[in-house]
Amino acid sequence: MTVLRRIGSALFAPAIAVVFAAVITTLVILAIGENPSTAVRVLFDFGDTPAQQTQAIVVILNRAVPLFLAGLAVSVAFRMGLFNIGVEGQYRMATVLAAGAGAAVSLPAPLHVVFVIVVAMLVGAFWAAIVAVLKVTRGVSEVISSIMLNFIALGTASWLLTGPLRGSEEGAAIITTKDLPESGQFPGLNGLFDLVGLAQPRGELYGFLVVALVAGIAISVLLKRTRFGFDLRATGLSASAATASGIDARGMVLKTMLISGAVAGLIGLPDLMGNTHHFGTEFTAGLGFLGIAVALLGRNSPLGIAFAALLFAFLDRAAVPLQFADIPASVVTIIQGTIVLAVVIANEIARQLTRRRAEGETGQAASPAPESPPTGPAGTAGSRIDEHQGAGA
Amino acid sequence: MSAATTTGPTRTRGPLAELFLGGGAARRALWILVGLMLLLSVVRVISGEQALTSASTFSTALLLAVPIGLAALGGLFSERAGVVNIGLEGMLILGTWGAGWAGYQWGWAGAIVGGILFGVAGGLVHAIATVTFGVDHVVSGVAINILAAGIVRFLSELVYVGNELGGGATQSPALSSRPPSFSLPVLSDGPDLLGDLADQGWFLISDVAGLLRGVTSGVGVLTLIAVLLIPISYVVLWRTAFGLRLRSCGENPAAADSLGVPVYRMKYIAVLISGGLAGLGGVALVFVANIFKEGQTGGRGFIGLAALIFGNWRPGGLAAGAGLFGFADGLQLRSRTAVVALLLLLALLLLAVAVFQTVRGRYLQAVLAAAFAGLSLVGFLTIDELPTGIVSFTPHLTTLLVLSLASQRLRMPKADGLVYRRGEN
Amino acid sequence: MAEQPAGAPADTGTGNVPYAVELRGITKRFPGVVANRDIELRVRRGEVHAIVGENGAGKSTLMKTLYGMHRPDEGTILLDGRETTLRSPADAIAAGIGMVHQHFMLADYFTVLENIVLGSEPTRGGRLDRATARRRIREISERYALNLDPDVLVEDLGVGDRQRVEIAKVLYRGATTLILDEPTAVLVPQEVDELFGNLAELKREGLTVIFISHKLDEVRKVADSITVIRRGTTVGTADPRTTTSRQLAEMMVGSELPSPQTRTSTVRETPVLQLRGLTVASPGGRLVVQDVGLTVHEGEVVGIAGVEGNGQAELVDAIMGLRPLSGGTVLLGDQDITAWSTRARREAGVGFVPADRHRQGMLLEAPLWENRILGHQTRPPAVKGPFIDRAGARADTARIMREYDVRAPGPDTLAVALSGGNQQKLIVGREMSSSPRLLIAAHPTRGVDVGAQAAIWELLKDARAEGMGILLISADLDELIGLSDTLQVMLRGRLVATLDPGSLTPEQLGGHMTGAHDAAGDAA
Amino acid sequence: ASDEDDNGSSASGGSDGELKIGVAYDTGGRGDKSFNDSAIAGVEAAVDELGGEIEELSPNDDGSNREELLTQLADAGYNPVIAVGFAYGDIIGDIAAEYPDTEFAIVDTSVEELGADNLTGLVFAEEEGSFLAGVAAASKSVTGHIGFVGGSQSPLIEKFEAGYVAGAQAVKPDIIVDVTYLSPAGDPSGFGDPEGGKVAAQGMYQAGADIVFHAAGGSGEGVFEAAVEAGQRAIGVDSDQYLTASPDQQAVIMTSMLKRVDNAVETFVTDFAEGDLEGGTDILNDLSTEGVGLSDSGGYIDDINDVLEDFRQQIIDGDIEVPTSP
Ligand SMILES: Nc1ncnc2c1ncn2[C@@H]1O[C@H](COP(=O)(O)OP(=O)(O)OP(=O)(O)O)[C@@H](O)[C@H]1O
Ligand SMILES: Nc1ncnc2c1ncn2[C@@H]1O[C@H](COP(=O)(O)OP(=O)(O)OP(=O)(O)O)[C@@H](O)[C@H]1O
Ligand SMILES: [Mg+2]
Ligand SMILES: [Mg+2]
Repeated sequence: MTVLRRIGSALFAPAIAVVFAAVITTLVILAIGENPSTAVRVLFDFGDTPAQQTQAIVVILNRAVPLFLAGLAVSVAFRMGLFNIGVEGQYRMATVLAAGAGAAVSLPAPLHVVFVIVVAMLVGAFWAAIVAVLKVTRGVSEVISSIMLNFIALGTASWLLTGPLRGSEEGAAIITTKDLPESGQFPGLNGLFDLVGLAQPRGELYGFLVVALVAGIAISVLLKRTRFGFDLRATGLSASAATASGIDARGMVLKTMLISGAVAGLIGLPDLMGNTHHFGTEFTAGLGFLGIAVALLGRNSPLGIAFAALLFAFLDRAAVPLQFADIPASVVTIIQGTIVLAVVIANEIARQLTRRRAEGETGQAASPAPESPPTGPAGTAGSRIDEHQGAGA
Repeated sequence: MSAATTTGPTRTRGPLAELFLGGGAARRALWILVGLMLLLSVVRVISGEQALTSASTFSTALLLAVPIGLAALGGLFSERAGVVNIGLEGMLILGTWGAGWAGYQWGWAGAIVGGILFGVAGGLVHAIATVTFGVDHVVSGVAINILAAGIVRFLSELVYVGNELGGGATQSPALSSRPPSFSLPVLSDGPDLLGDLADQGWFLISDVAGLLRGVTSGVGVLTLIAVLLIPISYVVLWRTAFGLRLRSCGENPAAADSLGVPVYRMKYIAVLISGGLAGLGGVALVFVANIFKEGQTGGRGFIGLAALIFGNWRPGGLAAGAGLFGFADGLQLRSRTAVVALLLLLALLLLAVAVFQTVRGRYLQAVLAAAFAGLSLVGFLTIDELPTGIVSFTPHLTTLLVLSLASQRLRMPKADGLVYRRGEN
Repeated sequence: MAEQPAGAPADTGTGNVPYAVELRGITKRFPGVVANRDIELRVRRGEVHAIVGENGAGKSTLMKTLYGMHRPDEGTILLDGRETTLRSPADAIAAGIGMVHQHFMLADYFTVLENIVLGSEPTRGGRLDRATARRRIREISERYALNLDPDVLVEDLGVGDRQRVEIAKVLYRGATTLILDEPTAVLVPQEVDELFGNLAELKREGLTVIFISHKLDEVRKVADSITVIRRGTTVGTADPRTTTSRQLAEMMVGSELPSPQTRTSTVRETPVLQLRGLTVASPGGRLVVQDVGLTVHEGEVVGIAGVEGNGQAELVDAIMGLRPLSGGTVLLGDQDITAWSTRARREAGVGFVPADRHRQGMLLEAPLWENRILGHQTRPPAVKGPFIDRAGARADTARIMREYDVRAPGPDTLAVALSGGNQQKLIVGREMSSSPRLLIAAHPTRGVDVGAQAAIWELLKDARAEGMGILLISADLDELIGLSDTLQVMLRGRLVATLDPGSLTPEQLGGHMTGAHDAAGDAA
Repeated sequence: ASDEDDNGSSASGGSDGELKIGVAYDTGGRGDKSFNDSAIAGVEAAVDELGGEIEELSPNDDGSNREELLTQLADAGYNPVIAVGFAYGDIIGDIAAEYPDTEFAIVDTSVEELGADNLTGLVFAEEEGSFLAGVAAASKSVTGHIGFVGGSQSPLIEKFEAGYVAGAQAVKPDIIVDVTYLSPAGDPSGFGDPEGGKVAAQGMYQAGADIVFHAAGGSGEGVFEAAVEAGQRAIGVDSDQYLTASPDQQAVIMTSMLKRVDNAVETFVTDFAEGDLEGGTDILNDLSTEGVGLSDSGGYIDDINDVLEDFRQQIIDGDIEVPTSP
């Protein structure tokens, strides 16, 4: 009974959200004089041939992997009340330097891959550490410093690309680093399709999916099961109580940002190691900002973030077929924004309804166990971006 | 001189410190300004970079500071009422679209109204989400940023594509009239006395004249409004009953509620004002180019947020933050060589820090500062021109450096970012 | 007054004067809790009416109902005999009711003036008229001897001053009925006396005062009548002149009034804590703790008395490693722990009951079992190696809840859902469970009802008998005198007197705390 | 593809079958008032002539789905598929190889080295047109001081700068040319930042420049505004910007450096339809093919027509070698 009810209330919020987003989107599509049902059909129509269908899955998964990593990076910091807007800059610096370093060395295949990953994580962690150090030693708000460092990363990466790390010849329209040698590329996972008897898609499923899964599980265990994770979450819930319990708040800021930055360093790698093999002026930008939305949508829990990333990727995939159906791709952006809003609003409504129902029950029974609403600490931890200005000083 | 007059509740100062630091924020700001001008003059004379203090640099700084400052002011209202506004960028975007749309039909005055209304609409979404539904402020803000980008593109496709007056998926037709601009008669216009003075190249005097002329000649109507809004915001927030109530919602909403302050309504009003001001920032951007152009905000909403925090959630402070950013940004766009001269400025500043820390007996910090001062000096002496990539982030690096060098006593409104639900605290 | 409310029985007060406040059959439910059930309360005009009851009995909830902060699920509110609906505090204020909350409702970064006038500001030409406000506050301040400076930041005020700001807030609005929720919990006797003086003043002016307290002696001293609440419902009223504290306590909880008397000395030779020349500077550079030297032996309770804001909090922080020292050493046993981190200190056997449980003691948004881990992250049963032992932590939380009578549904309840007393019991239980050598206990029974208070005192005594050294900071002078083996008085950052609790009255101690005895030189 | 070995889809692309043209835009999409619009204008002109249908797709904001645009167009049977913008340069080689039956074209990227014979590069000699712009600016400048505002500092925009400076110096060797880029390579914000464009151009005018040439996309709007305020002149880019400008701006837009993406695309489509397409090569659009040039709307440069004509001829004849990088 309670289990059923719990599942019911867990699904309740997403259900409201989907309805809400659907209503808004329908209105938008009606406004341009198109048929909303077309949009629905397009969203779920993965293509005619089996190869096209698996390709659609590949497109979704390949997009979801960097989004997931971005969300994960943001969420780690959120969990201790730090707002890391700087993921964008962290992954940019990490990718350009990892691309440069990876192309410059020659190593046997597995080592080379590990080398590139390690360089990216180190660089991401370093770039995030600047934020942490400024906060801890100088009390600079992480919001400002990470915004500024995003721009600084943009300029620096551009300089690296056009200067020391330039690999493309003079005059080429796109400036890139040198290509990663074969040994530094991450093999795809297309074998999987044969294994489960699906048609081979056109493109390649990023092998980095595995790394992302490992990172997600590692972060999940770290946060939920370890002492360190406890310290991190405790600091997020109450910095003062955490300090009084013996947690070194400054140290936590540094460590958390290092982890967040290291994860951020991975964001560009699926593309770098699985597709483009170089960093260039046209390298995908903006994933760090999307990561914030994904993290918030996933309520800062790795599993939630995985779902959020898949949802975003699923919607992104539809951008092309929607245009075939004469619906502008901006509708996708609108759906994404609406869903983020709708989900969080729905969560609140669900919370209040649960509460009211509990109140109703209390009327008869004297002291039933107050069922805690679905917003656990995970849901609210992200809200605290305050109170940490003074944490360092 | 006896230091008998106690100034602060916590600290007593020596007479010298009293001269510089006493007398409230206004005097302190004045001293800082004087010090900065002096420093700039020195650097200008040594480096020969006239652009550092030319009237045009300052007028550019003002121009670039306006949208940032307006966004930051928007942030001020909402955060003083306890609602964190990461959605400033989105409201700025909505403002640009509203200004472009109204402006091509009804001219510049229409653009102002349109921009404000669109910004307010963004604020309304944020208020509904955060105040009524108690959604996390950051979530809502991020969602608004995403939404705004999508909506604006969508609306452009709807309204401008195929519009015979021009425009397209990413831009509006040109405004049907241009906003007026003003100059101070005699001083910066006609005889242009300040301009003449500024051209003399005299130490400090010409620099100050440059500053004054820069901020008094050819000032756009919106710049004027924005500059006036700074003291107005101060008066409204700190000198009226309305402001007190609004701020109380950001400090301790439960207390405010217990005294009959309509917390939810105040928050709504604050967030709507916030959206309107950010929208006005969008109008400022549109006025520069005379059209709406997608992507024209270029993250200025975030910079505005940074300016707000930089300015310690105060109108004067955020204006200083926006001004600093505008100055560095203008310099960066104008003269790559002048950016190199900033290295000299940095060296001098760090040297001062080193001396200061030595006096205070913090030798490690002193040595560090001195080392970096040396590095900057070497940089200044050896570098002629920096690559575009490096120059492009001059304003951001400057902001970051100023923040890390200045001692931080930032104090955000105490309940900022906390969802308030009646009866739950 | 004019009309009798429909169905009102004839027993309306003495001489047919309607009650100033009458609550009939009030019921208020929260998710999972019935905070008030069918409560009756009758308060005459011009009297001081006390409400007593154990933690979580529902006193604050009832008062919040009366102040319009929430609507009762059932029942009616009558003011001066007239049935009234209070939709918001604004309604209550308009009806002449003012409330001083258990937790101060003050904006720290606002000045006293701003806090007081908020919501009913005098304005001139649209602008806040500070001059008028200042004048009126000075008037109130003088008339009721509140001694307030309108222009200082509340942040810089001690608790006593804050309390007076709260009272001034209410008076400024012309309230005729004042609700004070545990006003004396944080005050020293002199301040309590001043407060009671203020209350007497108010009474003379014809104001009605409703006040909540756990200190039954106080209640009997100041109240004209008493209502006792148990588990959310009224159990009766009492006449303070004819009822003893013991009887009151029995009405409340059915247990005996506890006494904090220490029986025999258990002080041993070995010191557990030695402070030498401890000096702490505030971030502004002011010395807030100066040259403090102190020794706590095994089995000894050293009490620190002092008016709040005289450096006790900083002293505690310094001992716990939460604040940098500007001079001096801290020895735990014979180890110099001056440079140790807070965690290392805790691991070495220092237990800590912080003064502000919400700020330093708990994660309000986390379940109880996670709160059990807090501060004990490196020790069993909470952890296994680098991992958290959830089962162990849950089981141990259940044990604490059992042994320390923490009333909550279970270890998965969020801490925020517990009443203050129950939160405190959980904290004490947690700190005791690692059997520390030294316990720093700051206000261990603040806001805790008599039953729980007795339990906590018993625990401290037992621990002391087993050889634990305890540094006790408290504002409750009976507690200090009753529990301590040695008493130190702290004034302006210094230890100014060492007193023998065996031969000391609270009044004498209060004198030392305010510096009145400074010159007398009875320091040992 | 005239002598395409297999005749499957090239036949359908031939003269008799219905033309199905796929266009994949650069970010911004249709209605950008820039080369996306220019490209589609070319396609539409061809379709007006030949009949057929057009499918246009825009990439998402971060451009991460470019590959999908091309492959889905090809999958849906569109042929030819035109990729607008060099951003497709990284991927189009592979895709062309994957869809040997579809004819691809890419604007602004050389495909010679990719070796796919179903891929055509539509490239432009921007430096030659810019050279003429430089000549015009130098000839009309009174102060001997001109300016150049570039969007993002990419190799493509540097071609504009190089030609412009060379042209100006060819007229007046000691001319001062201020050069500013609004954003570094890899940061496309410089193409959508009118405020930056205005500030940069203002600086040049205040420093004494009297003509500023922009190759900054949407930021150019700011350059024109600066010219209007300063009462000086500006040179537009890509299309004849005089035609779409407001009256105030028309007064200051001296000329525009034309880059006829529309012509190039139209020719490509027509060639394809008529089976004249060679494939695997670049089609260079330069002064000689009138793929680049100067506009004369407003008549501001009519007086220096001889000078311009002279230089044009020298370039076409190869007497002047225009540099492609600064
Ligand atoms: N807003 C609320 N939501 C849920 N439960 C609440 C709320 N307010 C009070 N309660 C519960 O109602 C009960 C009564 O609480 P109340 O604060 O009135 O007790 P109290 O008598 O004031 O206790 P104390 O002496 O500790 O102050 C407690 O169990 C408390 O947890
Ligand atoms: N959201 C909530 N859910 C459950 N209980 C709540 C909630 N908010 C407050 N309470 C409970 O309501 C009561 C009212 O708070 P009050 O201000 O009286 O604090 P208190 O904890 O009783 O005080 P103290 O800590 O001084 O003893 C408290 O017992 C608190 O635990
Ligand atoms: Mg209470
Ligand atoms: Mg209590």
